[in-house]
Amino acid sequence: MAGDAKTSRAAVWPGIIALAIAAGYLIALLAVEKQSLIIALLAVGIIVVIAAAWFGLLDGVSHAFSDHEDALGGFAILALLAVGAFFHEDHFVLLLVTTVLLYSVATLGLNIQFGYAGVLNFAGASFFGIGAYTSAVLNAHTALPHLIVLLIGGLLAALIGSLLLLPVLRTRGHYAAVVTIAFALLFKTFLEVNDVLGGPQGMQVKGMTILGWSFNDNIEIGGISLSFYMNYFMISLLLLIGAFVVVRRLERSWIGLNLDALRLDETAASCFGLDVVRWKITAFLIGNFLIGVAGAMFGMVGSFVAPNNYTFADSLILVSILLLGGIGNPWGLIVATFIVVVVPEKLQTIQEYRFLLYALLVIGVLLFRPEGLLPRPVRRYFPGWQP
Amino acid sequence: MAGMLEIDGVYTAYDKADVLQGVSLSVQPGSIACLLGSNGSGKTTLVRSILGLTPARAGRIVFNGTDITRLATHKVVAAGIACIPEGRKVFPKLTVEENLRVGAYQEPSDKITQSRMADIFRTFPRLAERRTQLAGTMSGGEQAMVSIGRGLMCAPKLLLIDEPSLGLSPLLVKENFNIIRQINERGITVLLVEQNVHQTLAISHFGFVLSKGRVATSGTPSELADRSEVRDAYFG
Amino acid sequence: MTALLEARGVVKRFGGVVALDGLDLAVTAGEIIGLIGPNGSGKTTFFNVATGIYAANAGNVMFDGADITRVPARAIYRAGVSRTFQRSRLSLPLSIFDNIMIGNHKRLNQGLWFNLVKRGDFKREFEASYHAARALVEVFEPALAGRMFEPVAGLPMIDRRRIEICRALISEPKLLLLDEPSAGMTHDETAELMNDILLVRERKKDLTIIIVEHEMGVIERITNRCVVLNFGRKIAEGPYRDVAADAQVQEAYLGVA
Amino acid sequence: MDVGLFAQYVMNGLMLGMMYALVAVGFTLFFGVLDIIKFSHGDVLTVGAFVALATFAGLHAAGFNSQLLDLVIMLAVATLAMAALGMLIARYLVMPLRSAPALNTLLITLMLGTVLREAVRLFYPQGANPKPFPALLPQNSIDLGSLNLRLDNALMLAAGAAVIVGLQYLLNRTKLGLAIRAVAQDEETARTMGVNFTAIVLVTFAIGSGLAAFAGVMNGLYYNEINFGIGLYLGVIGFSAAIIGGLGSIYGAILGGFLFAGLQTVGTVLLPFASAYKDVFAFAVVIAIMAWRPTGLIQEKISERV
Amino acid sequence: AKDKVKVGFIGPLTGGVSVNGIGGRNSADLAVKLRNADAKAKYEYELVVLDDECKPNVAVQVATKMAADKDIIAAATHYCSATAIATVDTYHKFGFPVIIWGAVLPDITYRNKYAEIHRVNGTMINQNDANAELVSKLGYKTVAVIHDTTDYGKGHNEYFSKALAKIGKAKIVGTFGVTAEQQDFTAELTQIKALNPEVIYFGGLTPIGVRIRLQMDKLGIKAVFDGTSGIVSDAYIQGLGPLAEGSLAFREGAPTEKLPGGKFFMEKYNAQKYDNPPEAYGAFAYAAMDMILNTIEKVGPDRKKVIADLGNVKDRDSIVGKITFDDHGQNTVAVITKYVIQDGKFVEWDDSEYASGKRKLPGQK
Ligand SMILES: Nc1ncnc2c1ncn2[C@@H]1O[C@H](COP(=O)(O)OP(=O)(O)OP(=O)(O)O)[C@@H](O)[C@H]1O
Ligand SMILES: Nc1ncnc2c1ncn2[C@@H]1O[C@H](COP(=O)(O)OP(=O)(O)OP(=O)(O)O)[C@@H](O)[C@H]1O
Ligand SMILES: [Mg+2]
Ligand SMILES: [Mg+2]
Repeated sequence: MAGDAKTSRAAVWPGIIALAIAAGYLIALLAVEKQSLIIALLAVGIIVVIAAAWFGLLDGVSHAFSDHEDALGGFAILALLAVGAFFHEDHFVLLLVTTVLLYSVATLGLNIQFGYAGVLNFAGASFFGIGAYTSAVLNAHTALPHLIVLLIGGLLAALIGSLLLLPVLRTRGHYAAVVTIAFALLFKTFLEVNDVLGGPQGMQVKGMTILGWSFNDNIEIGGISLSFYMNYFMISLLLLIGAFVVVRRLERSWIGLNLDALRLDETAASCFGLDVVRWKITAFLIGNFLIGVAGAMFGMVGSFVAPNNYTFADSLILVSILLLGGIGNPWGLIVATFIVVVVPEKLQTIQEYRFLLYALLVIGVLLFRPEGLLPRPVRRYFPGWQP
Repeated sequence: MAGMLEIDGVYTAYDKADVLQGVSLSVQPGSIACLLGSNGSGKTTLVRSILGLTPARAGRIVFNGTDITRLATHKVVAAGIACIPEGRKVFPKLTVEENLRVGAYQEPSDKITQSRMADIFRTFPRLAERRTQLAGTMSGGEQAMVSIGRGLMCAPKLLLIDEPSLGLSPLLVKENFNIIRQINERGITVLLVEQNVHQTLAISHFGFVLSKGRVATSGTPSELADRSEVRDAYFG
Repeated sequence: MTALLEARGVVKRFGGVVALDGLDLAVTAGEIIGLIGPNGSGKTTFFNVATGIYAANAGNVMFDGADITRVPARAIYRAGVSRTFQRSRLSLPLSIFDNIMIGNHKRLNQGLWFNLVKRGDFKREFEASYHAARALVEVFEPALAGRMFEPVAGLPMIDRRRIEICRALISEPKLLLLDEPSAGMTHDETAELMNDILLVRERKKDLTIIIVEHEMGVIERITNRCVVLNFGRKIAEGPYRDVAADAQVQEAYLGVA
Repeated sequence: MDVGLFAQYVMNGLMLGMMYALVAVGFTLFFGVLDIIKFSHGDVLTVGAFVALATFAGLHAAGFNSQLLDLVIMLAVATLAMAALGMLIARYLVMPLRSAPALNTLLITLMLGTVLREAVRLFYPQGANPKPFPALLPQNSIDLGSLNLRLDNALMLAAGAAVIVGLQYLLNRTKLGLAIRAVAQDEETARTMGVNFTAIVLVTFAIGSGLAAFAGVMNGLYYNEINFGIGLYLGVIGFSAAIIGGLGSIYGAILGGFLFAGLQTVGTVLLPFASAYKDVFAFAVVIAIMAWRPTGLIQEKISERV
Repeated sequence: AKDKVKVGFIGPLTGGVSVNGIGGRNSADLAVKLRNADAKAKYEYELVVLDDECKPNVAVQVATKMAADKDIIAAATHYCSATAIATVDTYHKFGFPVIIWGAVLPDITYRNKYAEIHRVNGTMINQNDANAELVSKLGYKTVAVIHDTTDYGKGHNEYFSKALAKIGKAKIVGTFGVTAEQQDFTAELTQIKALNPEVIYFGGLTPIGVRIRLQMDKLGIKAVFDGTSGIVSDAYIQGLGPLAEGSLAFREGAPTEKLPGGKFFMEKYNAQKYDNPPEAYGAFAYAAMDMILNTIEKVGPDRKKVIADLGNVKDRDSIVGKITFDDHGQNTVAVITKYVIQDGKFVEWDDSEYASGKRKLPGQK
């Protein structure tokens, strides 16, 4: 069956149905507050996914996604908009979803570094923090347009990240991990002991305004009032779409191939003309740039930055999103971000036990799907392209 | 007469499709049996199934009267089967000497281990010169020597050898077949997988030709050499 | 005629091991040279020095008129040297097409703008590359041509070797270094592979090949000339028949008949 | 600087270094056997220390009162319990993930660490509070000017050194050690040589986790206090130490451990009025070392060739 | 049936300082339970509890969640200063009245003038004034400071140093910043030993307080251990055993057990069999919640009215003493309790045998 699917394009509808179910499920999960219902919903979700995998239904979905990615991407955006519309008044849910969107942007950055180039970055939260602190400082002390601030946040993250270039380029595997771990620990301690950037107390971040449109005001359109977080939701969605397109195109280009080649076999790659250093640098910088942009945006959304937000533990969360989703697969990564951000939040009702439960849940997922939720498929340069 | 190794209707698959589709063969004690077949015909897979690395999905593998079909690999080895694996598979970060020691893992006596190692160093002087070199840094042929030596370290009843002369110089290939004959003369039964058909048939007592996961034909070396399909495939 | 590749007094040591011990070797454009010698005599090491993976401790290597002794591997590739590895080094999770394209690096546009933004142009380049790769694969194994987007992890060894050769050929190098390409193949398969290689060379006359092989039939059939190494030194040189008759070669390598 | 004071710094550094080295050695062991990073190592240490404490409380309640016997029983129970836990981890979390990307083991053990840590916090009586740990070693000490030399410290240093030497011997001089290293490099081939893969993995995890328990008890005896967070910090430092030392080498782990302790001590002494920067300093040095020696101070021998 | 009204609680329920969060949560829970058990109450209350993990970004999230939920009328929030300071704007933006129950950083109430923000406990300024005064009065001349590098520790260092300098009798001979995860303090303490101070002031929380006190002993340092509200916790005594003897500590408000309501609180708390003690700020959490409930009973479940009413709190009785909010919503508790640990208990300094001269702190004249 799988063999036939290669000669003819897979049907698109399994993908659409999956997206519709996912959106409905997400809305339900975000809407319910009752402890018992939440647990039941989570259980149902897990069972449905396992059952679908068991009966091979997920294959249809993944084929649909690999053959009709552009169309389904559009549907995914619609699904997210539907979630946004459903919760248009609900500040908190919008904040939560916005958080997911921005974390996804950041993990897309990590994905370029680790998923493609194989450069392990355990300081994701630090670069995220650099972006956030950038918007805190620039919004407070300059009149720079806030879109430019986002850009500077990304550039600064890339720039500070380039301090690590020498050790990152020279080391590999676990050794490289230590470089970024050390940086993550250093970064947080530095912010804390140094008072220039607010010390441990952190700093307030002014909300975003674009052309006089203040993002921190609620919106009234023809009698419907929207949460002010709707502003952030929309712009974050745009950022995510942008980042997704960049990452996708990167993967499906010679550059993506270069990154894979050097990750898998540096020696062979350099025997075929690949400039390993150049591409590692490119991946590391682009990755950090994306993380920084996401961080700068998140600074404005969260309205507050403090060293404690950007600890090593937070970096680990970013990495775990990547692994949980399936290394190298941007779709998996967005799904995983939803799980990692939303589930602990929905488990608030079980209060002090929720980390325990959450950790157990992740262990369960990994045992069930050791390769992550959606393992990366073989590269197709143009989805659905037939010779 | 029951063979030392009896393989009966073995089916083996990796993920989905069966690679072995009902292989049956029998190896007589004290003989050298060879297994021929084109690339991908399933020779290595059969060796893996005997060792329990890729257990057979169906069928039976009996060694000296015990059913070893579902036995864990280390128990198969304990029963007296050793292997020189395809592609050498030396431990790259162990020295030559350590590689040989791992080969004698199930041999409790240190003295015996030592004397076997001395034997091997006599056979492959190059290894004696390089006993502390990390195996991963050796040349392809040198690694083959390590691998062969390692397989001999445990003095098995049955030795499975999967393409040992791959990458060896013509001189060493000859040497290698001599070694196999010597091993056999010491009473060790050998199941040999080889592409080097002339020399293989020259030392074997019996041969099987595998094709698409089945035994296509079998017989004594002279019978095989006469069969047209074998001649076409191997002698060009 | 000037040499395409020329090694002069090349020395390569690993700790106490002298893998190449003052090797002199010259290859003329268009030749097929057999590089033979006992195991551990330095054949692979010579390939590694010539392709820039290892730096020679002494001596130098010239290629196409330029000194490439201290030149990084990727520049040597760009100058037109391509190779296969003794132990197959494909990127297993990647597709056949991707693996071949790794070898095509110098002919693909690596610009960020081109790759990310000009997708139309990219698509044209992609399609052209696809057809080139497919044509090459068809020479070696037509059955593989329909499976260009399957991961190589699922292929048998023989097909992996073929793809590795395609990867080395796709960039149309001037010099091709083959390190035991037929290892593990049956007589038939070996013959077929050699025919395919010769066929490719037929289409591109000036392709120079150095081949390392322990299968003397192959050497005899396809090489113009042989170089025999022992302990990192050249001990004989000439057409296979002459070399094979050399007493030193027989003793060290072939075994006395 | 006053000699006594200097000696005191050296003494502190040695003790701290020993703690780090003990943890780092554990990482090296796991890396050595399965080529994996077991991030829960630090938290197993915590659990080990708490098991020891519970054992002590039990013995106390049962009216036991011999310090030496207390210590021995406590160590034995903690070590065995953690060895068993280690085997469970190996069997149910690590082995099933063998064919998955290596980092997934890291993630699953990271999550397990969270589970262990949270379990201690939530289920040990008053587990969130720091717990006093009994001082069971002789408390004799001599004051030499600014240097305060304590017998218990000396004993602990000796015990730690003995354990590390023992482990080194095990790995490099015994058949078990050989099997462990073989399994790490090529599981399948090791099996074809007759190595019982499962057993080796379980034994290694038992040893490694027992070692963590030992380190936990040492930590308790030295500081006379344990809390549910000790493993987290020690885990990160131990991991870093194992790596800057050079993975796969016990000596590297020891070197890394002492180096880390040295850096932190030096940081505190040299930056007296900015001592908060000492971690910034220590980690900056780590980054610099990695740039200088990308495969650790004791470099792994290159074993891969083209 | 009575109308249902939701009220909220936020504190750190996971992570390093979760004891305090859980103690506070239990205390707030107790206030709600007692009220619901009261037949005279007009409403039935439901307590919504959220975990800020002591992390600012999480705090902003949960604060948004709570403040955006219009059914929740008011809340007792935050133990960690970092989370409190991060969320004040959120509460202000949503017009959500909160009473801080544990965070002590002055800026939380004083940086802005937000009508929504109140605090029943005092700021760290008050306790450090009292601390510096006691140290000076006891005749100590040299003090070494260790503080953790969180806002809590750094703030304490700042206000204590200022207070001590103002009195001008004792001087600080060295200041050491340590991180909250640190386990080993011997390097710092060896330096301190060389400086030979009479007092070691510690600005930080119980976990590292215990470690530092223990390691002082290991190194044979005999100085007085002078802590802050951060170590006023049973855990500190449990963690140290006899070594806790003679440690000083300070906390805002009158000692719980001395107030008429305090005894009542402890009795009721123990009756609930929570598996955690209320800890130092449990009483404040109770007081904050109780004040919220009183206000709702009085003005009804309406955020605006609650804010208005909380704007005029003067001399209101509570289990932590009389509460008066100044124009920043800060309780102007004048009283600071000075503690010394005596025989395994926090004893008010003035009642202790140390004050009476029966026992002596190291170096006490
Ligand atoms: N690990 C594996 N996973 C999936 N398929 C495999 C695996 N190993 C081998 N195969 C497939 O099984 C078939 C038989 O392979 P096998 O290695 O047994 O052949 P062989 O006869 O030993 O060939 P050769 O002469 O090349 O060694 C091949 O088609 C191969 O692609
Ligand atoms: N990286 C290395 N480290 C140490 N020794 C090496 C290294 N590479 C090669 N050698 C040694 O150098 C010598 C030459 O090796 P080389 O691989 O060139 O041999 P070869 O002629 O290709 O042999 P084969 O026919 O067996 O492949 C061998 O003795 C080998 O052990
Ligand atoms: Mg085979
Ligand atoms: Mg070679």
